[in-house]
Amino acid sequence: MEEKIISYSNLVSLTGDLIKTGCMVICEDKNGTGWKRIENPDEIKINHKEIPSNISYKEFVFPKTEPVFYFKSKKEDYDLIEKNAQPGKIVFLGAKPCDSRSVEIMSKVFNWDYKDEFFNEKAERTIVIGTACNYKDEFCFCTTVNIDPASEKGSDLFLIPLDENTYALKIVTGKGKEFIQPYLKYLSDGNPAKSQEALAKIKGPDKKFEPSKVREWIGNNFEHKLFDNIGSTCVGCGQCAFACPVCHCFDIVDEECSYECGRRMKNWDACQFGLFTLHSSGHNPRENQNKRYRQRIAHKFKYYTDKFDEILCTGCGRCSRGCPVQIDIAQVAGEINLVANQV
Amino acid sequence: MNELRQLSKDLLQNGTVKVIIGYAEGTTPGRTKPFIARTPEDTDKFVFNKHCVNNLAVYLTRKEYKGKGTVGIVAKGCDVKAIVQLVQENQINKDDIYIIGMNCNGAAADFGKDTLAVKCIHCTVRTPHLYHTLLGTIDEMPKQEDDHLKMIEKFDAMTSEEKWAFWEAEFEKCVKCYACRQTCPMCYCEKCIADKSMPRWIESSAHTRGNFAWNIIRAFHLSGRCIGCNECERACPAQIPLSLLNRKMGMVAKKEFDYTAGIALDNPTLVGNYNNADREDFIK
Amino acid sequence: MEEKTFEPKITAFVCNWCTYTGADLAGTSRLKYKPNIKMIRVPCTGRIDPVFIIKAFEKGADGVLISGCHPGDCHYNTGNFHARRRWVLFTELLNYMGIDSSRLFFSWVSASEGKKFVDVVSNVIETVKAKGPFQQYQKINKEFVLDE
Amino acid sequence: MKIGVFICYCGENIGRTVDCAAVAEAAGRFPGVVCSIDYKYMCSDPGQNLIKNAIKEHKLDAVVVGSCSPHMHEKTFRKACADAGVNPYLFDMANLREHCSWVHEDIVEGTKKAIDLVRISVERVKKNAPLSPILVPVTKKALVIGGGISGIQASLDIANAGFDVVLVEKEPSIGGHMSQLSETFPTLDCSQCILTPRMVEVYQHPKIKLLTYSEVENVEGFIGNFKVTIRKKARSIDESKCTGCGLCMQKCPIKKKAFNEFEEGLAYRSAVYVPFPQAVPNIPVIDRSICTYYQTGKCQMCVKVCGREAIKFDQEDTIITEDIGAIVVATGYKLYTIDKKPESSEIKGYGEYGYGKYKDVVDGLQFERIASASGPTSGEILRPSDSKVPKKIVFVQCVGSRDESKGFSYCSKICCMYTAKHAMLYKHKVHDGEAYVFYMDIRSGGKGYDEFVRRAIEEDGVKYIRGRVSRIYEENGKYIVKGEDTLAGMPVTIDADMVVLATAMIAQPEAVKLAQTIGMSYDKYGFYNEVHPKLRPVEVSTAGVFLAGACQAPKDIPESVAMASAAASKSLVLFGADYLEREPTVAKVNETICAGCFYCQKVCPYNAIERKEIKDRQGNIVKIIAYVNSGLCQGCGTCNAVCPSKSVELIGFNDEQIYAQINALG
Repeated sequence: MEEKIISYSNLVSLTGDLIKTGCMVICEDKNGTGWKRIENPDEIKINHKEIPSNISYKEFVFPKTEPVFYFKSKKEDYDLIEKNAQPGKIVFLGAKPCDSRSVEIMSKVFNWDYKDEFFNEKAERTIVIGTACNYKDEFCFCTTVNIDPASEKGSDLFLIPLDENTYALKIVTGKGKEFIQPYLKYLSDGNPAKSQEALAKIKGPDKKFEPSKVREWIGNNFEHKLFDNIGSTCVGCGQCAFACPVCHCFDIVDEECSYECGRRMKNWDACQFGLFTLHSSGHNPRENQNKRYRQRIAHKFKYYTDKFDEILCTGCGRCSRGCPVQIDIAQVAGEINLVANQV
Repeated sequence: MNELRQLSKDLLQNGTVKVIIGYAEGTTPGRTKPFIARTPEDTDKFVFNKHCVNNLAVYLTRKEYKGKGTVGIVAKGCDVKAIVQLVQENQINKDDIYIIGMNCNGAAADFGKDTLAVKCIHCTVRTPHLYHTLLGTIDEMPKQEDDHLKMIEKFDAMTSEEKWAFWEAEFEKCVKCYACRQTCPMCYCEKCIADKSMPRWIESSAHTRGNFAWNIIRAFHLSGRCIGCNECERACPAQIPLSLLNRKMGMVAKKEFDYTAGIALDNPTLVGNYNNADREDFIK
Repeated sequence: MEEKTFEPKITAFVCNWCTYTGADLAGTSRLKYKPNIKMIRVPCTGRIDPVFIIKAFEKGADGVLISGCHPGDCHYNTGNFHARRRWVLFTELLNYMGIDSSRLFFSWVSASEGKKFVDVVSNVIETVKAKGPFQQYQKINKEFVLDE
Repeated sequence: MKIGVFICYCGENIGRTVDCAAVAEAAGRFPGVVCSIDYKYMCSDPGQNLIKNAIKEHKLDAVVVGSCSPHMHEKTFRKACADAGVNPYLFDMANLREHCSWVHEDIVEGTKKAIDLVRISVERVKKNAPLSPILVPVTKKALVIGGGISGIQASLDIANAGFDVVLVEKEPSIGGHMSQLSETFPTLDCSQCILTPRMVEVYQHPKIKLLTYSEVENVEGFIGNFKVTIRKKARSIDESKCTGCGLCMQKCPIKKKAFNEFEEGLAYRSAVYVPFPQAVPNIPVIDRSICTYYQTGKCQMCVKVCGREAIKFDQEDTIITEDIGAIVVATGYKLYTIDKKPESSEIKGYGEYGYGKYKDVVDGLQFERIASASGPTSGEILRPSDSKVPKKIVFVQCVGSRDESKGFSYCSKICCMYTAKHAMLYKHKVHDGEAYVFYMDIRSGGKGYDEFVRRAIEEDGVKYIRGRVSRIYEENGKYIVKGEDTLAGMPVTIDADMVVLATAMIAQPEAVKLAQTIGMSYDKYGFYNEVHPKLRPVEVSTAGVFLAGACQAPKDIPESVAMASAAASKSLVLFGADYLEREPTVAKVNETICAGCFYCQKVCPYNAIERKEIKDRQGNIVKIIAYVNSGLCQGCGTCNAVCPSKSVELIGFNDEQIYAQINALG
């Protein structure tokens, strides 16, 4: 794997060039709320040693709200009008390993029985410039879900901070190589020994549970009393799902544009919402928060793995850090693990 | 803390209450989490400190507790305001709750933070105004600047365009997770107007227009009802300063109608009553 | 292309018994006003919900007028008193958001005040016209506009 | 849904400023519209047939008519729909006349707006639901408010038809202003002679419950089902014991202090009194504000003389509630007292006429008393200051009336006639006297009315001067009346012995309060508004309430009596059926999502919102929610607006309908 060196100032210049050529450069925002498209290269932020943003960057490939098509009513029928996608690369700059795998994990579900062109079209335009992560706190558990904070997996280009102003730049994928080609002038020759040294210093969080154990136990104990009160303090907000880098549920609604025009929207949805599974008959198979929370755990650690051999969690800890009632998903999974071990 | 645990244990043991909603330790020392004690043993997990930021009254309107025996609740003064308002709005029966009132020396601004929550700076109910048993002592509370009030006052000097620009930038960030609604003890509707689709007054999409509609109507529905616990703002993953809205409307209620929500059980509600002398200088 | 002068779109919500009838009287009296205003009839101003106003702006209104019976004249006795209290809250809220009294208007127009109705409507149209198009809302409405 | 659109030209009324054919054509392209037709007069029989045929031909589900105001013809078209098999509520009306063609001038703009208005209606009608009327029982008892000639007539008419009547009069006796009059125009028959038999008939009628010295305090409910609260003020006399012998009045030591209302202040009365000898009921009232007992605790002269122990000093007001089906409001008028202008009034007054300052400047009712055989002068024309016969008398018309700058813009209607009568009565009694009348115009329309005025001028020699009086002042015992003769074009000065001002008829000072209690609309002068000035002149906007007499506008006795009979017959129409059909546009609660906050209950003006328990299969209460009593709901929709989750919706104006209308705007 090719490795180069890039200084912070050259990273800024590179960003400037990218913005000029029409790339969407997406960085964490200043106050750590979420990610945003930057207009000015000085706004870049490579966060490798601080707390992750509240909200992940998934909205740039899987927008919180997105028109699928527009329609115009005729006398007895409708005209469908599609709005053209925008060109240009979507560059995620400074993605921690727990973020960088987001698009890759989600693309499994968006390409399973139906190929979601809205997701794919954006995913294809994506370049992930990841960064090795030197941060950990009580909520981080990337290592538990098999993500290494020093790993380039998921990134097209991968930054390894060497000192305040210098990064090693690994060119991870062919896509990454092609992307960086015009900007080689900003790169100098790499020093793998040095970057290895930096990576070696990274100690990820301790493992908190065994995902395979949790998966197996849930499969066999769906009606276990552990689930009876599991969501008793959950208030049913969608913060966890909306902050999550891999939660991907969406809702389809139509909205009016004008008297005779409308559009069909694809909007984020969340399994913790009471309306999520409410049938039009009034029946709700997940009638309370306990059942909804069980679904959340089961989807993350069992169903998705069953189907796609991938844990639907990157261990970033956003959902737990941000939960207004402090439900810590790793703790809950840990409890399940504990019960599973007792059997 | 031992007092709280002992009292709770007794209440559960002697059958005064079915469950007690309180706080337990969170993942880190700077955090606590809501915890529901169902057995006397559970109460050993109860804690109370300045990190007990949640307004637990939000759980009182849950179907699993309503009409199913007395519910105990550990409540700070601000939480008691919510309880009072819920009684006024027929959501809970005052005989169905047991309030363990906590003298409060200020709560932290958020989990993991040491600074004081802004709501505590102008708190008037550090000793709760309604309780069955009162615990804890009132100590000196640190002084802190009321940044929110300054911000609200700044609006007076802003042009309409500036105000709009401020809120547009904030509401753009909204992801419509409805954490603001879900953490609000006053948002107890069985079906929120934002979830209604026939007709869809508030577009469910998280675009700026839909976000404007949602946030305006949320603030309006809470006008004269918001008790100022600021849970909405704390819960917002997009960090929208919702308390600027709620507090402003609280100030309007005070100024125009001399009304404060959640003060006395027999107070009339602000909306739902009128006075012949209500302001009408804006009606031509 | 020649710039057309801006003609504001005004949406009005009026009560059936006073203002709607007052507007009828304006018609019967053959008083004149500009056609920029379109009225939606509700039984009482008490029926008017702020969501109507928000929706009207979303649908491109540059200004909104709310009008009903004078206090004490309400066909339903107290509907307009309740409405008035809620309007105080709502105007303050909208004002805080940046939608001020040059966009949102309130008036009492009785069934006998055909002339007043015309004066109110003319004033609303002129005020909004002077203020200009509601660009802020147009901006957030933009993604809804299908350009063909 | 198949919708038919029908655009009316209203002759040229709409067609002139709206291109109706273009509107119909545009409407034909709206989604859901299967036929769109324009026609000259949609409300005419052929027009209605057009609608009916189209309904059948196109199998229409709903109809939109673009024509005049729904207040005009909504009922007409609803019926046409119903006749052809479309539910009358699957209909909407676009107001292309009052709200478009009549108020706009440009045909391009007018047409554009008309298309928008029709589109709004089309979108709305798509969300309409078929409805059927609600049936409510009718209480067959009428309340008549006011015991003047109008109230008396209405009460008798209703009672004679066999229905119960509650007649409420705020004064101690019925009779009203008519009982004060000397003789009536144009026949000059004695007012009391024709009135008192009617008063007695009321008193003796088994179907009439007479409540004098009583006031209506509150009215709740709705047509056919009002609940009325009446305060019967304490007379301080036990009515069951009093025989009306009058001894108490004779012995009452207070004689020279009390303002005699009946005599318009030209005489005094005792503290215990009946307003006039023919009063009905002939039971006195103690005026507590002047009675020595109430002031000092002493006296009790009346108690001593009353053989029946009927004096009850400790009597208290009683509150009576009545279930009522129809209400006739006949509260009458008041004369504008020019010296005491109301605080909040815009009336500037006529201080320059010296009323109140000069004893011999009197108003019309005072002159009635002076001319009345039962009056303070026993019918002799004597001026109040020195009881001398005035040899020269000036009548001034339109004091307050028809004077926008200082008084009221309306004409009081009866003054021309009663001034002619006054002048005539004067001339009949003071043969050598001179009578002058200052007038603006003489309005004497009516059977025998103009002849009456001519008689005053031609036979009795009353001198009519067309012009206004600018000032009246006293000089050497004479009242100098400065005016102008506009026909001669010269100033006129008359040194009169007495002046009579024909002051305007105004609404009762408490008219507005009553209007608000009942829910009637009123004009800026406090006269009650009828629903339609021509076709529904005795009805008000609150169903089941009817107007009679001068509370609606100034009018004379025959008109008042006619109107009273009309109001009575409207009440009788109501009583003719056991059940009443009511508009089905009432609120309804969605029980699955109501959270029971009861804000709706707090704002409901009709107490129509009740509490309902929702139980599970085991009978446990799951929640308590709101429930609308559709008999009480009047359909204002205030509940719908305050409901945060829109769990209560007003049928006919529900959120979907209004949303559709707003959506049709953009």
